[in-house]
Amino acid sequence: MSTFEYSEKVVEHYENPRNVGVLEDANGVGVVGNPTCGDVMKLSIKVENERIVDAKFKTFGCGAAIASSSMLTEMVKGKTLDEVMEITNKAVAEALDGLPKVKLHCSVLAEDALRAAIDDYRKNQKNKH
Amino acid sequence: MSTFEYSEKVVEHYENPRNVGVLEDANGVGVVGNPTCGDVMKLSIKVENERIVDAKFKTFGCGAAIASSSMLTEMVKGKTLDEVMEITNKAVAEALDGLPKVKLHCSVLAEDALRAAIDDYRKNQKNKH
Amino acid sequence: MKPIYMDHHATTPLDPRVLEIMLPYLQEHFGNPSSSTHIYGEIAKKAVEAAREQVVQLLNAQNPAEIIFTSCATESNNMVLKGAVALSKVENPEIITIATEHKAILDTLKRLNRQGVVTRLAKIDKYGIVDLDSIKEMINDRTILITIQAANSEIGTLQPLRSIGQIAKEHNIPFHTDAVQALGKIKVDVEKDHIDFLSISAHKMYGPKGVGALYLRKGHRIAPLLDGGGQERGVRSGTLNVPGIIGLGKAAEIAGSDLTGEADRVRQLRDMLINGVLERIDQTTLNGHPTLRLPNNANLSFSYIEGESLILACKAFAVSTGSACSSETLKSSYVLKAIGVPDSLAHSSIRFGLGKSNTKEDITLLLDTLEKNVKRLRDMSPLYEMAQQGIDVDKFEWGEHKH
Amino acid sequence: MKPIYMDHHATTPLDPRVLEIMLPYLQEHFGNPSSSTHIYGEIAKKAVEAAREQVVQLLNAQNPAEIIFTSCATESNNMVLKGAVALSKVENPEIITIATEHKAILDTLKRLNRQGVVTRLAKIDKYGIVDLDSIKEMINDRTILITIQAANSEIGTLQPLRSIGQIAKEHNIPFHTDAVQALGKIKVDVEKDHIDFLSISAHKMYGPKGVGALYLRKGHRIAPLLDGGGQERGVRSGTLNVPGIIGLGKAAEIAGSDLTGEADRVRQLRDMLINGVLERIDQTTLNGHPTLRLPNNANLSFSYIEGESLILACKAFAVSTGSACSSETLKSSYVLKAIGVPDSLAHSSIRFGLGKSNTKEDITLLLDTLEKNVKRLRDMSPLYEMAQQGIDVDKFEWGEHKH
Ligand SMILES: Cc1ncc(COP(=O)(O)O)c(C=O)c1O
Ligand SMILES: Cc1ncc(COP(=O)(O)O)c(C=O)c1O
Repeated sequence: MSTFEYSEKVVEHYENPRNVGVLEDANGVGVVGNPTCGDVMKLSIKVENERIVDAKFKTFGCGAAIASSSMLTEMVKGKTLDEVMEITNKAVAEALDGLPKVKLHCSVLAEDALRAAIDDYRKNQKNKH
Repeated sequence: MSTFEYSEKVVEHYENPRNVGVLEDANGVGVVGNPTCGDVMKLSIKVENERIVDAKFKTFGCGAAIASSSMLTEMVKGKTLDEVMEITNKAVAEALDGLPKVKLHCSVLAEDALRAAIDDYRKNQKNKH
Repeated sequence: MKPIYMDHHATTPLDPRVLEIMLPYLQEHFGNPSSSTHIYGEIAKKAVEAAREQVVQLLNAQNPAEIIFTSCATESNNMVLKGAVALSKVENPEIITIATEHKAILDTLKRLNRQGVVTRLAKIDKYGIVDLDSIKEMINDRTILITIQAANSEIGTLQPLRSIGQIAKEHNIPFHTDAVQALGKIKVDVEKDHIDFLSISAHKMYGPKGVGALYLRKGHRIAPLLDGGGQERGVRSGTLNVPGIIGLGKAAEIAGSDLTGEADRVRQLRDMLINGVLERIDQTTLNGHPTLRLPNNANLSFSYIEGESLILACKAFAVSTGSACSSETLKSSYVLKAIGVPDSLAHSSIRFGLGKSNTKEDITLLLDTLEKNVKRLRDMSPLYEMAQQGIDVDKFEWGEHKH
Repeated sequence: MKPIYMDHHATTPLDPRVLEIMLPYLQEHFGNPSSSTHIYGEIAKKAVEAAREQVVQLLNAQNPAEIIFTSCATESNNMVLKGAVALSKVENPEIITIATEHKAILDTLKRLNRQGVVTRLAKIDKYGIVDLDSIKEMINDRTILITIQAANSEIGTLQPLRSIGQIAKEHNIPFHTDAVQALGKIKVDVEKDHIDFLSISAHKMYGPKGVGALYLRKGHRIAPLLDGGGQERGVRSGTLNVPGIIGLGKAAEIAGSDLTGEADRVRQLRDMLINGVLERIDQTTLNGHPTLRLPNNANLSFSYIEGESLILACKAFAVSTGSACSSETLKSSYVLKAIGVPDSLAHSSIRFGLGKSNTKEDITLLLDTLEKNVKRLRDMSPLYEMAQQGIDVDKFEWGEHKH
């Protein structure tokens, strides 16, 4: 897991991660991963009119996992749920100017976290009705 | 067969061997060794009144073989046959300030050559009578 | 500026005194020690024999012929295990070892297992120290070797060599120790410790890479791993790595002299680091034994933080998460696992390998850096948040493993 | 003053350009290439990969992954033979080779013979060149490998690699060549020559001792000889000898460029030496092929004179009687024996291994020295005397062998 294969963008996001934390008024939260495997990601989103108006993350994981989470929050903010459904792990990795092969699973984790947060939002919506 | 284990005396005798050649008037000649093994020694002696009055050698062999032959001729000259019978390979090696272990057989060859030359002398004497 | 090097278990810089003594043998004295007909060979041979003597001194061996030069400790370890098995007449021979050995022991045993060799893992405690009774219980007619390392490269735990050697001797079983991490840090004495085989790697003790040695007690035989020109009395063929061997010799000499002053100096730095972390940062633990450990090793777990991310944060320092050889993979340390550290915590561990270049100032800076970044990363960690809420992350029902 | 070095088959001096490039890696760039968490490891890794590329270039390999770094050619040879046998599913597998291979091949095969491996020796002619038909005849279902050297270290004979490779390819049998003596002297191209495995030793081509390589064509597998940390894609564990590898890389680069100018220069010196001896000194013979030989090798027999005594006389020159590895023993060369040189003549042989430092003046001085001392020693030789008298010393009835 050579850290020297990290792009400048990964390092920058790792060092200055955007949107760290938990949204007080989130209406969708996804927690994925497993500490046994070395990474856990928690994504909280606030959806208004089928649009993500805010997002925050907390991540236990390597530099790539933190950068992927940070990048993901940037990518989803302001987009509609339909739009974000098109964000794949590949898109996250590309937005970071690529990830080392052994670190690609970190972007998968980010995608999973997004799906989980949206599922949670939908479930919450259903339960309300 | 490290030549660096040779004593100064061995080198000196190799570089300036004494008594090289074949005695024209030898009455005892010994040839021992085998070219297949890498050394052959020819010793010719002239015996008068049971005393070796002259000796010469020719040797095909390594530096130690040449030095042993040279030393042997020096050691036998002027000695009676009884006296030289006491010259062993060990004595030759010691006179050369020692020989490397793997070269000890060269002094054995010298002793063998001496025995062979004396045997030849005795045979010649018998045949005369 | 390059980071401050604190990964001395992975490798060490070459001591300038070692390089200095090697240089002529990388230049004018280039002969092959087997070349017996000229002075080039003779000079090389003499230097190699002097180096052998230096290794003899370090180990308190009896005879220079007991030292076989190899290319590294991996080779020495492979040689002993495979070489002992090759000469053994026992069917399904057994080798006693422990689960925290270096891969050069464990993976070699795995290969031998395919040939019917049985690996018996003696019990270890939570610090990684072998249970002597467990060794005794495992010994039987088929036991052909006990191999237990002197010191662990990840957690620094020292093994009771003398007691193991005593048991081996009583049962007339050869005892091998991989002493790679121990030499120059603690005294290893093949006589007093009853060691029959011992592996060395020069580059772990400020010597050059590409050279190692095997101590092979007189009277013990192993089959060679490398056949050929018959160098090293036929036990290890191949042209001798003259500059490397000379470097190993000098490194061995220096290692011997380091046992008094340098080992103590580093031990103080290590304690400053360990105590500093445990006192200043909550939820941290020391892996390995508190005192029976290498003077230069500190292996610490920072709960709720993934190790690599912390390493990335401490970029002024060169440290690692475990053994260099396994850090290319994503698996957590098998050593930490073997002493019962949960996987989550294993991922939160960093190995600090101190060395000659490290100073008190380095430790002060390191402690500040750790404190600051642990806080930063915990603030970012969902696990820390859960823990704060009283949830036990190790008992929490996580989703299935994805990779 | 040191003697003029003419033993370049035993080992070569380090090219100053090689040492220069190695030095930083013996100093500030001391990292372990497996240390992936810090810049020390990264710098080392990059340099190792650059060296791998240089070896790729020399051999015209296709892929850096085909180059495995080892500690010497002895290791490379052992690895191929033992590693191929270990993975073979054939019962009593057969390996085709020739009687003039280096001991690292022949003695490895001897050990494998004990495990049921069968060595098939292909015929060679009086120059030591393999008979291609003999190889073809020996190939059968159980043949798992053909191993034939590129060039002989004693008599310099070159083998027809391309033809052998073609045969191997047609029969779908892997082909290994020990190219230790050939690299930098003749072009060896793993593609054109259909070579699947190839052994290298750096110190035979002006690189450092303690490092070698094995070319391992993609798609071919062998079992590792050294198990452990999993370096070199698991085929050769052990911390990489970074300075050594970098030296090997540079030496490979230089070797490639030497093929044009330097090889020709040395060939001229060699011919001057061979022709000079054969013309000026009677009863001398050249061993090995007159033209299909290494440009730097001259192996000459001086009848009726024992080789060591002549070497002792030529003390201004560092030469040897045969391979460095066997010159500690008193046995005459098995290589000369294998090409039918009688024992007596084998004892009268000297190997001249020329190299970069040798000049025309050296050869002139050598020829004078030889002429003078051959005369001196023949005057002292009982065999010469017999020959003068018309006695054939090889047919003469000598007494029994004493030792
Ligand atoms: C305890 C131990 N044994 C063996 C080795 C292997 O040493 P080398 O890579 O030099 O062969 C190492 C180094 O990683 C080690 O720490
Ligand atoms: C043809 C050949 N193969 C293999 C070797 C072995 O090389 P090393 O001693 O570097 O392992 C040599 C050197 O003696 C050689 O000449």
